[in-house]
Amino acid sequence: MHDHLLSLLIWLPIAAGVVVLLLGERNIAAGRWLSLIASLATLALCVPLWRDFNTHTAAYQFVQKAAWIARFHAYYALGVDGISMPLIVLTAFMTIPVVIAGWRVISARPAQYYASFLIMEGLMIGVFAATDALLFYFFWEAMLIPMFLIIGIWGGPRRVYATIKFFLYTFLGSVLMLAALIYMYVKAGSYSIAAFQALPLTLAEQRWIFAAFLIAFAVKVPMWPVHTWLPDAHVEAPTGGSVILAAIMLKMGGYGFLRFSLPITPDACRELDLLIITLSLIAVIYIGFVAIVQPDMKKLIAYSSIAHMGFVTLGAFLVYAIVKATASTQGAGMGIDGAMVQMISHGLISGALFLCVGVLYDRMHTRQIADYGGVINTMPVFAGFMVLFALANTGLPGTSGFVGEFLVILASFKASFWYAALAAVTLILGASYSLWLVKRVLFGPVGNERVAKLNDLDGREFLILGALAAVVLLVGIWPAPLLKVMEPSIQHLVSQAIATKIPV
Amino acid sequence: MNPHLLIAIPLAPLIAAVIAGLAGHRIGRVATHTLTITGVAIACGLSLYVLKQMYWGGVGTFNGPVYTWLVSDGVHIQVGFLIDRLSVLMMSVVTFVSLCVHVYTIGYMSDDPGYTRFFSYISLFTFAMLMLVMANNFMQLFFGWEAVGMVSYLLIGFWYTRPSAIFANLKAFIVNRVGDFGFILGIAALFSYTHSLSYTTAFAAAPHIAQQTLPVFGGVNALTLACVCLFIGAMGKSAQVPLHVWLPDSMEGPTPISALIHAATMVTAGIFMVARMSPLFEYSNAALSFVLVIGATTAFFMGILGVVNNDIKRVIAYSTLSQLGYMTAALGASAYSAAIFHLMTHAFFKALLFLAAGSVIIGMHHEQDMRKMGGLGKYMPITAITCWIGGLALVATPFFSGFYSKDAIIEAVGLSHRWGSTYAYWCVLFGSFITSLYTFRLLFMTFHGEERFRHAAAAHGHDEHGHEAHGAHEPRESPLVVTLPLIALAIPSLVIGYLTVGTVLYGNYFGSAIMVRPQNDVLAQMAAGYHGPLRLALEGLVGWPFLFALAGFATAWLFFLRRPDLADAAAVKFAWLKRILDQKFYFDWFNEQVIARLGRGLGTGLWKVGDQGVIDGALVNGTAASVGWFGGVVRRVQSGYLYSYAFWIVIGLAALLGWFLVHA
Amino acid sequence: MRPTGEAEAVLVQILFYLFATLLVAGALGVISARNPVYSVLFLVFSFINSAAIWLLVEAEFLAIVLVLVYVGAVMVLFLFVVMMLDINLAEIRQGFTRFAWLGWITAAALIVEIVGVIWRHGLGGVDVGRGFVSEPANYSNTLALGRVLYTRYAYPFELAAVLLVVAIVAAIALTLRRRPGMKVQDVSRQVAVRAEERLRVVKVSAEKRS
Amino acid sequence: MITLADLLTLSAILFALAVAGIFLNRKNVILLLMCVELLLLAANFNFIAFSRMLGDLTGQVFVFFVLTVAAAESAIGLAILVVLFRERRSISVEDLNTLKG
Repeated sequence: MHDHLLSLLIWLPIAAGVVVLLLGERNIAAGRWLSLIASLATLALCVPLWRDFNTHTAAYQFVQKAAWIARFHAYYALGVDGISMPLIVLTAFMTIPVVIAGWRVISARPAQYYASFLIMEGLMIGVFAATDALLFYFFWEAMLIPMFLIIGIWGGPRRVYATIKFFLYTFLGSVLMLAALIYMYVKAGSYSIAAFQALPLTLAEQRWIFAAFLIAFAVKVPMWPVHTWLPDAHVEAPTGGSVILAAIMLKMGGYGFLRFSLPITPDACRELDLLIITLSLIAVIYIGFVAIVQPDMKKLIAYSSIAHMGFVTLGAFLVYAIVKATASTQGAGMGIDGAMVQMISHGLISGALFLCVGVLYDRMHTRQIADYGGVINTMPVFAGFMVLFALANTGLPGTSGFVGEFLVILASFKASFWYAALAAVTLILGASYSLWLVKRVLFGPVGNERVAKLNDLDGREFLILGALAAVVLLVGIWPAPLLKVMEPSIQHLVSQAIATKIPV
Repeated sequence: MNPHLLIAIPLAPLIAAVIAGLAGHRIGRVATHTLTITGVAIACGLSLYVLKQMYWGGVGTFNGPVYTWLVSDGVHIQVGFLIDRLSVLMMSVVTFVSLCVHVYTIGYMSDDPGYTRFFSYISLFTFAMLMLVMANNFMQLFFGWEAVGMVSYLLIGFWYTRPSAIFANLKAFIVNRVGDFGFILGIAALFSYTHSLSYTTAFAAAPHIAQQTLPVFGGVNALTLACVCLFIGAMGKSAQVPLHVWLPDSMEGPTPISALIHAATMVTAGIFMVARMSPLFEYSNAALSFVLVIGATTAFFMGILGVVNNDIKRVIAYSTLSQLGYMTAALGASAYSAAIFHLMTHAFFKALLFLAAGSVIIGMHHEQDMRKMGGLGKYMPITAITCWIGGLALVATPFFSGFYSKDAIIEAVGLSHRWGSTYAYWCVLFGSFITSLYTFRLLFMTFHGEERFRHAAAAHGHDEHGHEAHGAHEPRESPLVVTLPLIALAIPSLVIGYLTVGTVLYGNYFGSAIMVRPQNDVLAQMAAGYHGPLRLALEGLVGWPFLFALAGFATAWLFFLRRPDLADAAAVKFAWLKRILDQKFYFDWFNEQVIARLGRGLGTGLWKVGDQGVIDGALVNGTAASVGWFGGVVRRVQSGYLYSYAFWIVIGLAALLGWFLVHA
Repeated sequence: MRPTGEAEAVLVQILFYLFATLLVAGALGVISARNPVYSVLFLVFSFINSAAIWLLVEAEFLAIVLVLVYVGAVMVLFLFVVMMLDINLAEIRQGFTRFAWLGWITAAALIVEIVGVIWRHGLGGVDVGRGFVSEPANYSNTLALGRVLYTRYAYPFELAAVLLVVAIVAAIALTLRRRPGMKVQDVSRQVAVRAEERLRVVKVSAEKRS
Repeated sequence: MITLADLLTLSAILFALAVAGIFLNRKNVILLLMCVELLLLAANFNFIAFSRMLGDLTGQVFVFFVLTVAAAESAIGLAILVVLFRERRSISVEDLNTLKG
C-alpha cells in the first residue's frame, strides 16, 4: 500500500469529487456524506504517511514513478520529504472543516461546490507530492480551476473582478515558472526536480530562473507588492474558499521557494537575498499597518495573512545573511524551520479565523466590523474560540502562531539586529489589528438588535472550531514532533542552499 | 528534589482552570470555586514545602527539563524548571496571594454572572505566573510572560460590556507588546551569542558577551543591548515610565485582579526577571544605570499622580507604579535582594490595600470615588484597621514590613556610585514624602472625616447600578470571605519584614541565585552595619525617609482632614500644575493623539495610497487599463470590415514582395 | 488546328497578344463598370478570352470546362442574383474613389514586383523565356487528364464531388424560405393519423326543460 | 511563340487588376466575389503555365479542383448574399460588421 499511498491521497478525493458531481444536485444528501467520508478517509491515509515516515533521512519517501509523457521525459513521479509531508497532512486536515462548514450553508449547487473542493484537495496534495517538475506544474495550474470556480460561482458581489484578478496574477507568475522549467528541461534532459537541483547553472542563468520563480512564488505567497489580489479574492470568496486559499494555497508559494528557488538557484539567491528580505520586512510592517485600519473582517485577516507570510519568506532566505554575518550556518536551519512551522501554523490559524468570520457571516450576512459589536453577549462560546484564534494570530506562546515567529526572530537576529527588530514589530502590530478586531466585534455592549438575536454555535460549528483550537494549542505546546519530521530535509536544504552551482 | 512534585505545582491550578473554564457552568459555582481553590492550595502548599526543604532541609538548586519543546537546527529548546531560593520565594508569594484572592473572590464576585469564568481565569493566571517564575530558559520565560499578559488582558476586560474596560485591556495588551518587542529582541540577542536558550548557558557566557560589540547605533556593547532590550520587556510588564500607561487603566478589572495581578504578582514579573538575570546585568553598568534612572523616575513621578486622583483604586494603582519604581531602582543599584524583598513585602501589603479597597467598594455599592466616602472607619472596622496596617506598611513606618524593604532600597540607591544614582537617590527619598502624602490622603478621605456618602447618595437618588434607593443606606462591614483574606494578608504585612529581613536581605539567603559583582555590592556594605531588625527599626525612626514620611502625614492631615478647603485653594492657585497632573503628564494624550493616530493614519495612508492607489490603481489596474488602451488603438485596425483586412493582407503581401525583391 | 513552323508560331503569338489584351480590357471592365450587370458580362468576356488563351497553350479540357462550367453555370448564377436583387447602386458606389488611388498603387506595385520576380530573379532555375513545346499530334489532353484524375487523384476527385454536393445543399438550405402561414401537406402525418384524433364524441347533457 | 514569361506576366496583371478591383469595389459584395473569381483565374493561369512547361499534369488537375472549389464558393457566397439582402435590403459590406447572429 505504501507504494501507492501518495497516489491514493491524490486520486481518492478527486474520484470522490467526480462521483459527487455525477450524483448531482438531486442526491445532495448522499453527496455531502460522501464528501465528508472522502475527506476523512484522506486524512486517515495521512496516518500511515506520518507514522511510517522515516525521520532520519532527507531523501524522498513513498516514491512512485511511472511513465507519463514519454516524449518529454516527464514522469508521474511522486514522493515526499520533510518539507512536503506536513503540508500534505495540513491539506488533508483543512479540507474537513471546509466540507463541514458548507454543510447547511451552501444552497446553490452544493454538489458542484463539494466536488470542487474535493478535486482541489487532490490537486493540492499533488502539488506537494510531485517530484517531477512537469507534473508539479500540471497540478499547480489545475488547482487554479476549482478555486476560480469556487470564487466565481459562490463568491460575493464583486466576485468576477476578484476571480479575474486572482487568476491573472497567479497565472502570470506560473507561465514564467513554466518557461524556467522548460529551460532547465532542455539543459538537464529531464523534468525531475532532483535533476534540476543538481544541474550546474551559470550565475546569469540562475538570475533569470530565480526571477521567474520569484514572480511565480511571490504572487502565490503573496509578497508585497504583488499581494493585492489576496484581499479581493478573500473578501469575495465563500468561507470555504477563503479557508483553503489562506490555509493551503498561500503555502504553495513558500513551498516553491524552499523546493525550487533555494536549491536550484543558490547563487542567485545569495546575490538577491536582500531583495527578498526587504520585501518580507515590508510585508510585515507595511501590511501590518494596513491591516489595522481595515473596515472589513475578511480583508483584515487577509492582510494579516500577508504579514504572517512575510515571516515565511524572511525565514527561508535568512541563510545567506547568517552565513555572511557569522561565517557559520548555525541558525540558518532555524530560520527555515521557523518558515515551515509558520506555514503550518498560519494554515491552521487563518483558516480558523476565516471560519469564525464565516460563522458570523452566515448569521448576519455582513463582514463589516462596524455592523457588529458585543457579539460575546449572545455568542459566548463562539467568542471564546475567536479570542483564542485572534490571540494565536498575535503569536501568543502556547499557540502554534508563536513557534514560527519565535524561531524566525531568533534566526534573524543572527543575521542582523535590524532584521530582528523590524520583524519583531509584528508583536505590536499583530496585537493591534487582531485584538482591535476582537474588541470591536466581540466585546462591548450589544451593538444592534441583529446582534442581540444571534444564536451561539451549533454542534457542527463547535466541532470544527474545537478541532482547530485543539490542533493550534497542540502545535503550540509541543511542536517537537513537527520539527522532528522536517529536520533532516531542512538540514539538507541548507546544505544545498549554501553550495554553489556555478560550473567551473 | 522530586521533579513530579515540581510539575504538580503549576499543573494543579492549570487543571483546575481548564475544568473550570470548560465545564464551569455545568458543575456549578460551589464546585468551581472548591476546585480552583483546591488547585491553588495544592500549589501553595507544595511551594511552601519546597521553600522549607530548600531553606531548612538543605536541598540544593533544581535545574532540569520537563519535556523537549522542540529541536531546531540542533538547538534543544526545553520546558524545564529552575528551582532555587529566588524562584521558590516567588512561587510561595504568588501562590499565597493567589490563594487569598481566590477566597476573597467568593465574596467579591458572588453576584456576578461570570463567576466561574473568573475563577478559571485566576487559576490560569496562577499557572502562567508559576511557569514564568519556575522557568529555566528564555522560551518558557517568554511563554509565562505572554501568558500572564494574556490572562491580564482577559481579566481587565472581564466586564466586557463596559467600553472603558475593553479599551483598557486592549491598551494594556498593546503597551505590553511594546515591551515584549524589546524582550524578544533581548532573548534573540543572547541567543545569537550562546546558541542556546537556557539560563545557565547565557549566564556562563555573560562575561564573553560583554566583550562583544554589535554593529548597530554605531556599535554598542552586545550585553548592554541585550540587557536594555530585556529591561524594555520589564518596563512593559512592570509598568515603568513610559510604558506605565496601561496600569492605571487596568483598574477597570475586578478588584481581586487588581490585587493579584496588578499589584502583587504579574507586574512584579519584570522585577523578578531582572533579578533572575542579575548575572547578565551585572556585567553592564550602562544597562544598570538605565534601569536605575527609569526606576527612580517612575517611583517619584508616578507617586505624585496618586496625590491628585480621586478614584480609590487608581490611587493605589499609582502607588503600585511608584513602588515598582522603587524596586526597579533597587535593581539598578545592584541591590537585587532588596528589590525582591520589597517585591515580597509589597505583594502582601499592596494586595491587602487592594482587597481592602475592594471591601470598601462593596460596602459603598460599587462606588470608587473617594470624594463620596469619608468616615467609613466607623462602619467597616476590620476593613479600616487592615487598611491602616497596609497603609503604614506602605509608607515604611518602622517595624512594619514595608519599612525594612523600602529603607533598604533608599539606602542602597544612596550608596550606589553608578551613573544617575544621585538623581535616583533624591527621587526615591522625596518619593517617601509623596508616598506618605497619598497614602494618608487615601486613608483620611476614606475612613475619616465627614461622611460624604450621605450627600452623594442624596444627590444621586438613584444611581446607575439600579440598586434600590439607599439615601440613608449606611455601609456595612463585608462578609467573612472578604475580611478573612484581609486579615490573612495583614499579618504578613505587619511582621514579615521584621521576621525575614535578616535572612533575605542581609543573610545571603539567595546564595547563587542572585549574582552581584563585589564592586557593585551595596547590600554587603549595608550588611556590615546591620545589627538585627529591632535596632534597624529604631534607627529608622530618626532616618531621613521616615522624617519625610512624617512630613507627608502632617501635610495629608492638614489638607485632607483638618482643612480640606486648603487643598481646594492650592488646586486653584497651582492650576497649571494640577492640569499637568490631571492629564498624567500627558502620556495618555501623547499615546492616543499622536501614536495611535499616527499608526492609524499610516495604515490608512498605506492602504489607500500605497495599496489601492499605487499598486492596484497604477500598477495592477493600470496595466489592465494600458492594455485596454493599447487594445483600443489596435482595435481601430480591426475594423471588422472584411475589405480592410483584405487591404492589409494585400498591402502586406506587396510590402513583403518588395522586401524580397530588394534583399534577395 | 495545330500550327507548325515559324508562321504558325508568329500567328500563335499574335493571337495570344490579342486575347491577352482583350482579357485585360475585360478585367478592367469588371472592376470599373458602374452597373454590376455589366461587370458580370465583362467577367464572362474575360473568361472566354482566358479559355482562348488556354487553348493556345494546349490545355484544351480546362478551356472547355471553363466555358461550360464557368460561363455556362456560375456566371449565369451571378447574373441571375445580380438581376434578382434590387440593389441600390448609388449607395454601393458611394466612396468609390476614396481608396481608388491606393488600389491602383497597390496593383501597379504588385505588377512591377511580380514582373521583377519573373524577369530579374528567375524562378528557381526555370528559363522563363522558353517557349511552349507543342504536344505530339496524337496527344489528347482530355485523355491524359482523365488518366491521372481517375487514378492518382481518385479520392480528391470524390472529395470534390462531395464538396459540390455540400455546397448545393448549403446553398439551398440558406436560401430556403419558410413563410409562416403557408399551407402545406404533411403526408406522413396524414397517413399516420388515428381515428380519435379526427373525431371526438361529446356527451351533451340534455337541457332541462324549465 | 508564347513563353512562360508571357503567361506569368499576364497572370500578374490579372491578379493586380483583381486586387485593385477589391480596393475599388470594397462595398459591393457581388463585385468582391467577382474579383475573387478573377484572382482565382490568375492563379489558374500560373498553374497551367507551369504544368505545361514542366510537363506535369498535376497542375492541370489542380486547376480542375480550383474550379470546383470556386464554383462551390460562389454558390455559397451568392446564397449568403441573397439571405443577407433579404435581411438587410442591402449588400453593402458595411452592413456586415456584426458577427453576432
